[in-house]
Amino acid sequence: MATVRAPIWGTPIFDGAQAIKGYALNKMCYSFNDAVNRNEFLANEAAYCARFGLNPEQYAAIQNRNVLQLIAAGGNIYYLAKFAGILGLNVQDIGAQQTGMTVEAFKAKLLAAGV
Amino acid sequence: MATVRAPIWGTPIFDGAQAIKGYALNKMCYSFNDAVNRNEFLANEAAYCARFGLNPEQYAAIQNRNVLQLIAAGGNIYYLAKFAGILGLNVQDIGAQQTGMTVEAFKAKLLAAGV
Amino acid sequence: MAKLVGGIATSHIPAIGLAIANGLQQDAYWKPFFDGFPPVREWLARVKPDVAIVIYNDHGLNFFLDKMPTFAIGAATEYRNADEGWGLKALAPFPGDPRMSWHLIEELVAADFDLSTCQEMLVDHGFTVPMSLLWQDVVPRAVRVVPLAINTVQHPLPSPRRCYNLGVALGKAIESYPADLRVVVVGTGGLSHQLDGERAGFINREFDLRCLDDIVNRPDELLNLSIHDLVEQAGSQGAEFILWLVMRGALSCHGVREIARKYHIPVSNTGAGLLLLESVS
Amino acid sequence: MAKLVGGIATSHIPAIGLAIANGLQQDAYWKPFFDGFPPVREWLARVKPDVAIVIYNDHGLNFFLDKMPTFAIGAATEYRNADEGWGLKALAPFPGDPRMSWHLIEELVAADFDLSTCQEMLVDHGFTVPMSLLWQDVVPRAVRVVPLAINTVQHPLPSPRRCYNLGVALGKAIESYPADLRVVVVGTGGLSHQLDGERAGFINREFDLRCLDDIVNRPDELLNLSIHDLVEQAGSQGAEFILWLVMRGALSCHGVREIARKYHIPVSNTGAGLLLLESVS
Ligand SMILES: [Fe+3]
Ligand SMILES: [Fe+3]
Repeated sequence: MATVRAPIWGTPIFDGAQAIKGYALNKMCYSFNDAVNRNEFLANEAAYCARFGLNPEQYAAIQNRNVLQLIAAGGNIYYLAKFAGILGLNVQDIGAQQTGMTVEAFKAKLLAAGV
Repeated sequence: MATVRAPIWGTPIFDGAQAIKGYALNKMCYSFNDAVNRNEFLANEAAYCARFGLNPEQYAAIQNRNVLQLIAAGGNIYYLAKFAGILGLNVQDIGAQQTGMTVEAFKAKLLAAGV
Repeated sequence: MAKLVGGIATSHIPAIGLAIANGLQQDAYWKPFFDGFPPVREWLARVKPDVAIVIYNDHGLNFFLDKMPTFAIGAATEYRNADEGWGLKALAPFPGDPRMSWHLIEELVAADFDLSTCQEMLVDHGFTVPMSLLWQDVVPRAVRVVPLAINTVQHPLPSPRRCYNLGVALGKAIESYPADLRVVVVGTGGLSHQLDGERAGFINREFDLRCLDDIVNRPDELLNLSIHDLVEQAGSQGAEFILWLVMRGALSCHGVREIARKYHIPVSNTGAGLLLLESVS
Repeated sequence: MAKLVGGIATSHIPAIGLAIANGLQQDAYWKPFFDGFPPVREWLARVKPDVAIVIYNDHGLNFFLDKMPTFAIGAATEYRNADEGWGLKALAPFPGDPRMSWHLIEELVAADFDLSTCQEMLVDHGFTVPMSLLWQDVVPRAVRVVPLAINTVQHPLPSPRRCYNLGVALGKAIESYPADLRVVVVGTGGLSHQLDGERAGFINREFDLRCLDDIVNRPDELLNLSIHDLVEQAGSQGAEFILWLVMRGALSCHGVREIARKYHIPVSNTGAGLLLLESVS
């Protein structure tokens, strides 16, 4: 039988339980691979989210542009990265947001890991 | 190393070589899962085949409604069955066509297998 | 813990679905085939499985050659059929059991089966015809389902032994599920038939009867068959027998008691088989 | 027969692709990273592989959760990239080698690896960044490719041991190909990094250096790691190290000689690694 492991602090595991919870949100974010869809989203966020059947928690997290909330709502980081792209955020920006740091402080932390 | 086996008479194996040959044809036939696409095909066969990039052998086999030719051109029976559906042919009709029998004779052969 | 109560195998030809849709069960051509099912349905009514794991092959509806999985398992909340190119009518959706699906996926991947996981999935006649035969499309549906699709479209197909071993791991995975559920495994497809080529219409009664007997009493004897052997002996589409072997592998953790067996030629182009094995612990 | 001439592993972060697109290789931030590559490119110029088998992970471009394969192999005549949601520019298509793909598929399925086969497939930065680093997007392209995608998106992921064993079977399959070709295996991704959660930005220099050393000299030591261990030690995305293990498994049929090794922190959020191992027969 597959072993159940202790959670790792601050480290979401996108397993079946998350996948069940996040399907609609992830499907919407997957659609952002296509520029046409990104523009449709930007033109009318509410309608676009409704079309994919986002639940209220997911829709609020999208409105808040809040990565931790999006993950809690079942979002998978690889699909969420496409949403971050719409907002012009790279992985350091979203790292800073999730850790509650400024982007400069987050970058300094990364540099410090190398010395 | 995977064993190479002797061919079986009258029995196509849809392996990699066939898959390479038939991709465009099979992709077109897969599209026939959708009634909208079936109707588009019927409205203008030449344009529909061209859109999927069928080669001349594949296009001729479609025009001829000839299952053995379609298989020789790389067609896979599961996708071809959707094309047969457009023509109103069931598996006994296409069995008869491939064996050069009348449908009645083909059905009689199947009944005979049971006794 | 969940209990694997038994396994059923049945052919799944589209013509059966049409015969059901047109009410032809008592027609002379169809009666001998449909007459096999009442004992199986009586068993189901008595045992009342909560979940059916349905081993089938997709015939070009949900999977295309751009992403063709060897083994694909459903993890959706419900499954719908589609017209398949022939205008088949929409059936009531089949409720899934995503928690059970993910349990099975965790166990099977841990056992080195390289699954494709499908959180959305159209099911074709390979799945729906057995469901209609066994549960007669009564709504609300009596069982939740987990579809498990095995590649029979694009060679190389997984070997008979690999499929049996998948079944062995599946049986263990089912019985390690921490909920008090009765689970049945359904294998579909076969027996001998061939749709394509100059040998179309090939049926091999003798081989089918041997398979029906061996799969009950000595499944190991079938595991040295290659896909090529199966295609030669049972026809191109007779290779669907690998789906029966998954079912039989699942039951290998128990002894089996044969409750029903039926063989009839022809249903459309096919030697049609039916088998019900009950788990004996 | 084909000859497996060596294996390369490199990180594949999108920011590297942007740095290349913007000509930043000599920029102070980037120079230490890019300076690792000239010795590898010199080796490639000398050895001149005909085919590269590229082990990567799709980051949500070609595969969605409706059909998520554990192992997916390309069998297309060419592979194109796409904008991935970020407006990445289209690169010249990568020529495939469908005959080689089908040979590998036949061998790997016969060895009980349950592949998804992909006759059409978009490749993302996980594939293109290493190609740009190693062959610098010179057109016409110097190698044909066979992409092999490993699931790192949806847990459960395949275990480190399963991935290494896939590599072992891949190496044998390559060397049984009846054509006089030089083949290189490229593992991509890693080393430690984490994009998601409160621990985002986690990097583990010590663990990365151990992995870099063990994968060369004692890969067996890495095979008892679980995915959970990898995520804990190397971060969520550090689990991409399983792709390096496929590469290393492929080389297990030969001895290896280390030609180049480089480790640099940070590239974006990542501890970036580079390794070149030559086959010693
Ligand atoms: Fe079938
Ligand atoms: Fe990556």
